[in-house]
Amino acid sequence: MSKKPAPAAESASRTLGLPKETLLAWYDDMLLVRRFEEKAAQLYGMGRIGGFCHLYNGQEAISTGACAVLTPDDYIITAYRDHGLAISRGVDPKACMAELLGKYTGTTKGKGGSMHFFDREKNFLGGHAIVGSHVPIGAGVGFAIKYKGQQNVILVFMGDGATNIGAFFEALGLAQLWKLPVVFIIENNRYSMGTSVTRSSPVEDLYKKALAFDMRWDVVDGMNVLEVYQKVKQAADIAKKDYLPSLLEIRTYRYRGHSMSDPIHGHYRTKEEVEEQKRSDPITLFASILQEEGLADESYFESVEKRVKKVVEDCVTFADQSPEPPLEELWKDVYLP
Amino acid sequence: MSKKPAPAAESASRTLGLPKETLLAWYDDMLLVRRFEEKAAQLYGMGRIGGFCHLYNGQEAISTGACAVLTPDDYIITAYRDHGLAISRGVDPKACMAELLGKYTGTTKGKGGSMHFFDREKNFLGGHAIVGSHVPIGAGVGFAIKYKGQQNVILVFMGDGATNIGAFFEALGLAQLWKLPVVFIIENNRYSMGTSVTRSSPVEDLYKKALAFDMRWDVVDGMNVLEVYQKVKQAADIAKKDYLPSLLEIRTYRYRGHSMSDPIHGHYRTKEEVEEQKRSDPITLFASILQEEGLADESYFESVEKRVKKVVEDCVTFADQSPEPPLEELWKDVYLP
Amino acid sequence: MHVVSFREALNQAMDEEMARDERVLLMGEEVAQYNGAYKVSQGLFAKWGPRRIIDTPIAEEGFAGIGIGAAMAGLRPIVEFMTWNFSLVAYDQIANHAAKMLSMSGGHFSVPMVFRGPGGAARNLGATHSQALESIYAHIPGLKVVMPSNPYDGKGLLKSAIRDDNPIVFIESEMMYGDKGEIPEGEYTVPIGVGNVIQEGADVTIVSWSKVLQRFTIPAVQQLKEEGISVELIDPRTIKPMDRDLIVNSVRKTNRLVVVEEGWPFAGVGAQIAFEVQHRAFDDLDAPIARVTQEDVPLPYASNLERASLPSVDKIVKAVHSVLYRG
Amino acid sequence: MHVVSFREALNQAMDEEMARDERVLLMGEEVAQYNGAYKVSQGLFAKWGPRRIIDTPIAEEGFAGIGIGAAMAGLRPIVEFMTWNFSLVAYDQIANHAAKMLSMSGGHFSVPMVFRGPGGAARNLGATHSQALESIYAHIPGLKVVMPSNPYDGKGLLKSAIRDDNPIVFIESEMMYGDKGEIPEGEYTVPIGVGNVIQEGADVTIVSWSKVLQRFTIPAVQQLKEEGISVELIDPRTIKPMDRDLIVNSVRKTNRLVVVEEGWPFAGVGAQIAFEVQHRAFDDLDAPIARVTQEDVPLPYASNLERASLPSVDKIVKAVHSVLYRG
Ligand SMILES: Cc1ncc(C[n+]2csc(CCOP(=O)(O)OP(=O)(O)O)c2C)c(N)n1
Ligand SMILES: Cc1ncc(C[n+]2csc(CCOP(=O)(O)OP(=O)(O)O)c2C)c(N)n1
Ligand SMILES: [Mg+2]
Ligand SMILES: [Mg+2]
Repeated sequence: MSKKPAPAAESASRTLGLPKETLLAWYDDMLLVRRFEEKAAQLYGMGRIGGFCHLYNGQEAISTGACAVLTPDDYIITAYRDHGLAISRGVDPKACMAELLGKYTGTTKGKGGSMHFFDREKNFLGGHAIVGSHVPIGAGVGFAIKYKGQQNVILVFMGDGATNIGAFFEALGLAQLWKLPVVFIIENNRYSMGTSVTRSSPVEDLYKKALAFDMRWDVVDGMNVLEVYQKVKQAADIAKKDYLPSLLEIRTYRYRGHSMSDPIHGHYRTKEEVEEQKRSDPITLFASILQEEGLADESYFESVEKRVKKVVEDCVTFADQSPEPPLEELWKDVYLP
Repeated sequence: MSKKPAPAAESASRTLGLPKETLLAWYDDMLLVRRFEEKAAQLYGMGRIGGFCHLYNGQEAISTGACAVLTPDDYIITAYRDHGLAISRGVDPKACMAELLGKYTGTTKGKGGSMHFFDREKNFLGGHAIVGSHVPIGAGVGFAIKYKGQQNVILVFMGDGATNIGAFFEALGLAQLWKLPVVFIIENNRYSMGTSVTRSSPVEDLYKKALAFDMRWDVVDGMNVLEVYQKVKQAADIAKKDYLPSLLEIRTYRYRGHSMSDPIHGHYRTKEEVEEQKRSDPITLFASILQEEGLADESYFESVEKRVKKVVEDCVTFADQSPEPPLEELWKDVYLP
Repeated sequence: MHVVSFREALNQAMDEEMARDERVLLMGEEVAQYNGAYKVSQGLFAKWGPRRIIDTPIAEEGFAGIGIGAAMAGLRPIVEFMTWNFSLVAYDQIANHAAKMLSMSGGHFSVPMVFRGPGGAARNLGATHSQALESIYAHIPGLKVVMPSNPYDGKGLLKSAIRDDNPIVFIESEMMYGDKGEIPEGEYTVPIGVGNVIQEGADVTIVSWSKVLQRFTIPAVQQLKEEGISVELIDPRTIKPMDRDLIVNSVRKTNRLVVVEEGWPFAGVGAQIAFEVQHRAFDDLDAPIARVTQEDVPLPYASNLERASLPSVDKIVKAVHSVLYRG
Repeated sequence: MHVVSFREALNQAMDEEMARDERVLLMGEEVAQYNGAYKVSQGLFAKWGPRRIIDTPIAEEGFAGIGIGAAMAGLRPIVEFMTWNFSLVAYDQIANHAAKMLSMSGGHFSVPMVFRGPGGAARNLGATHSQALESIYAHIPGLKVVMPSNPYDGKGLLKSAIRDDNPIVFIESEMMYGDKGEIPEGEYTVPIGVGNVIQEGADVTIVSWSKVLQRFTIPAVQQLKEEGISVELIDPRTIKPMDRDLIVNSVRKTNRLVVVEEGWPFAGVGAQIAFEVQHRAFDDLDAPIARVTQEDVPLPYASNLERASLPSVDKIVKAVHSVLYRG
């Protein structure tokens, strides 16, 4: 495969020689995403969050590792399973929680809800609920970056299920033809709702879909935040330097049901499978690396738990105390003047 | 490439050991398509044919070689450049000509026109003018064949330009996932309107698009009717026997402009290129093979010319003398009762 | 008679038609092993197996096209969209190919199939997931559009749709799947294109269908009754072909018309009904025809905005008052 | 003033706006090296080069989406559909994403872009290639739909559309590209949402736009004039937002309305206009509102059927007679 990247250069250390603060911040971020989602599950169970609610538990290494690659001027776009990526990208978790509760202080003033987080400041372009349709939109951001001659990248996230739809293929084709600075990232959590990859795709190795376009590709262990960081960085650097896209298949797992209305395990996967997967939990794994490298100890982890707990509680308080959107908002943001 | 077919077994002869009548019938068919199209060009120039008119000149080896593979119960579907395939499939050329003239005796009573020939008797499923959209429809016929447990195949023809659109990829993915008896055939004539393949597709070798699906593929010389026959037959046999799809990239060339309103050569290709291509004309090539093998001589070719000329003239007479569709037809075929 | 839920009624229709006709099959996302995202196909996979109950990948354009091709080759597919919102990526297949095949082929090939699934808003799903799209399908000649509002009609109309030789857009409602209703024990069908007078009345005609009929219009009619206003309530059941005569004749009697629909106002189905009624019953109208629709905005997530955007009992009562020149 | 063709007028609009604003670009099939399938972009590639005039593969959903993403990231793309028929494979991108982005993002991201190309029937192109699709776009909140009927409006409206901060559906006509008209030497724009009274009149209002206005309605008005019927002829120029007041005020004066459009009847734009006029000018109407539309069938290829299906001078004259209770 001429287009396959060379194997990553041996890193100085298991932690890639990254500064301690960076690594600890990653740990904090992963834990925040985890606890935020657990709180969301709880509030959904209480009927306080409406609609569909797709949680990120199990996939945290991806949002943390990938967002760590980005500069403030880089972009990111994803599907409806967007809480984790928003938070890792730096979208205010208070606003995220308020959005879930349909409040005026939410990421979109309560208009988009769980599936449609947006943040212009953070170049977070959504939150999109029509499977695959945001993939060309993401490519379009790459087009704009190149048009303006900027040295930036957009990360376009999607699920494994999205790699069967036309928009996905058209976007990859155009991005490769026009050499756009885009990293297409498949979060392959093995299922689209109740359908396993083997039942939805003729190839189980989803990176192979890059072969139709001679696009650069790679496979990534999505349970290891360091590998995610490293491989997304490699792809992002190539995008920025050479204006060339990549397709990354990041292998991961979702702990929860597809959405809050789907059971965690059911006919399509066993309890054993879920439990087995949880044994390679990305947060636990990262914690043990930090510990082995002497960068953090139990007391550190305990303190993070406390801090994160507080942050999430503050989110809820903030959301609770926020007002509903005023009724005039119904007519706003339909057209710009 | 595990999925690549083994090289074709050495044939007994250059003419694959096929009976003389068969080979001569192929020659006749190719010539009929050529002369039919020349007449259509003439009538279009006289303003007697309306709308878009996409001619098949240069691609005759494909329609003849591919249709020769089919049994009456097999199916065929294509895009708007459909005259050649219809005629080779056995659709009455009189009805084809009448259709071009918008007559009631046409293939669709004058409703579809040049781009939309249909014939239920011949399992000719159109004639479709939205690029790529008929590809899933063709796959659906494959689905029905398998559902009914028949040992048949559908040939789904499309242009090189169609291999960039979502419907094409979705259809290939579904056909491979469900193992449908379909042969997808790209008639790669190097251009979609004024856009060369290098400007429309990130891969110039269009068969590579099969790699995204681990689909069986092959590349075919579209100027050689014998190779077309052989390779389409191989794919059709696999489809019928094993319910497995293939993607064939058949390399060919169109002599005319994209449609009658497009000049034959212009900014996007030179006169020299067109002339050069015509030197490997499929009809001339086949004639020389027939001659070398001692199956036909000049007098035979002259007699075919005369016969074909008469057939085409009869087509025009028939079309001329046919009535327009009656006005009540406007309200028919909108809904079945 | 026995009582079933809307989803059971639809399920029975598919099950019975599959038993009756070997060519009938169901395909869509999660329809088989998962028993349907909304459990409408519950048990069908277990009973009919993977040949006839088929899970698809997320490729609506592809599997809608596969349905069309299969129908052209003699099958009678039911293609489920998990919701009608997702049909928009397959709009070309439905509007250009299913709809036009019979005509474009001069009668050579028909497309006997049903596209079905829930339409309209559920709750808090946001703009792309809450669309009532009947208008953009009914606009296209060659399609029939069917929208049952109760289990009885649901079963009877779905059976008719499966037997119909034309492509049918069959729009259900997620919010109504649990609604209960009586259906007969034995076999029955409800004809496509025939509306239903739910209640006779003298003062005003209301035309309304599907979920808004059940959730908002019927309660509004009740409230109006308490005010002494007698409503003739018509459920057209089929959007296209619309049972024009039924509506026009009713307005000839009541002289007033309100159309209540979930979709957006601009070039909605209600506009068409209004046009036809004023055209054919101009002299019978004692007041301008009024419409209650969703507001002309993408539907927001927050409950208060969502409620304010959709039709409501209040809006319907006000519209009826307006055509009666009251209040 | 000087005389230009419709295609030149559109070409000038794009050229001038590209000179004025570096963020404006044009992409579509054959727009660059081929100078446009219908030569609307003639010369732009030579002048502006491949960075700003971009040939695309046949991948409408993909490049419509690329336009949307580029607009979200600060550009102002013009996306050309070779014809609007091909937009149906991109309908989801336009109706779900371009239209709803501003709202769904709570104002974070706007989509300032123009989708444009020819719509409606040309001649003998058959059902999939001859569609007047304004109704299915105007139905969707978040989109504006603009349909100029002459070179002057074409240039002025396209310039306004390019400068507009919302996604615009801009529908031209292949049949009109050669039409000539006067335009001023200097810079001008025509505002979106403002209709145009082409001719004042007393007896009946006709609303009509785009090609059918030029080809059928204006000749019909001429013929009616010879019969002594005075028509007030309105070209709304923008379908959405529709210049409702202009139309309603006209009908208040003439008391009669005929809407002439190329699209299909069911839930068409004319139905909406009819609804609004009867709603707001009920007491002013002396006759039912009439519509002339394409027949409710897929457009056939044969010239005689095609002609019979489309609006015609005859059908318009008859409709006017009917609202005047003549003949
Ligand atoms: C076009 C479209 N079809 C169907 C759906 C319904 N749907 C929502 S999520 C989903 C599964 C997607 O799975 P995947 O892409 O693997 O993402 P994951 O949920 O695993 O993150 C489906 C079928 C949709 N939103 N859009
Ligand atoms: C979806 C769609 N987009 C655009 C067009 C306009 N169009 C018609 S033919 C054509 C070129 C197709 O080229 P190719 O597939 O190579 O077929 P060929 O004409 O060479 O046989 C285009 C762009 C169309 N018919 N459908
Ligand atoms: Mg998944
Ligand atoms: Mg080609």
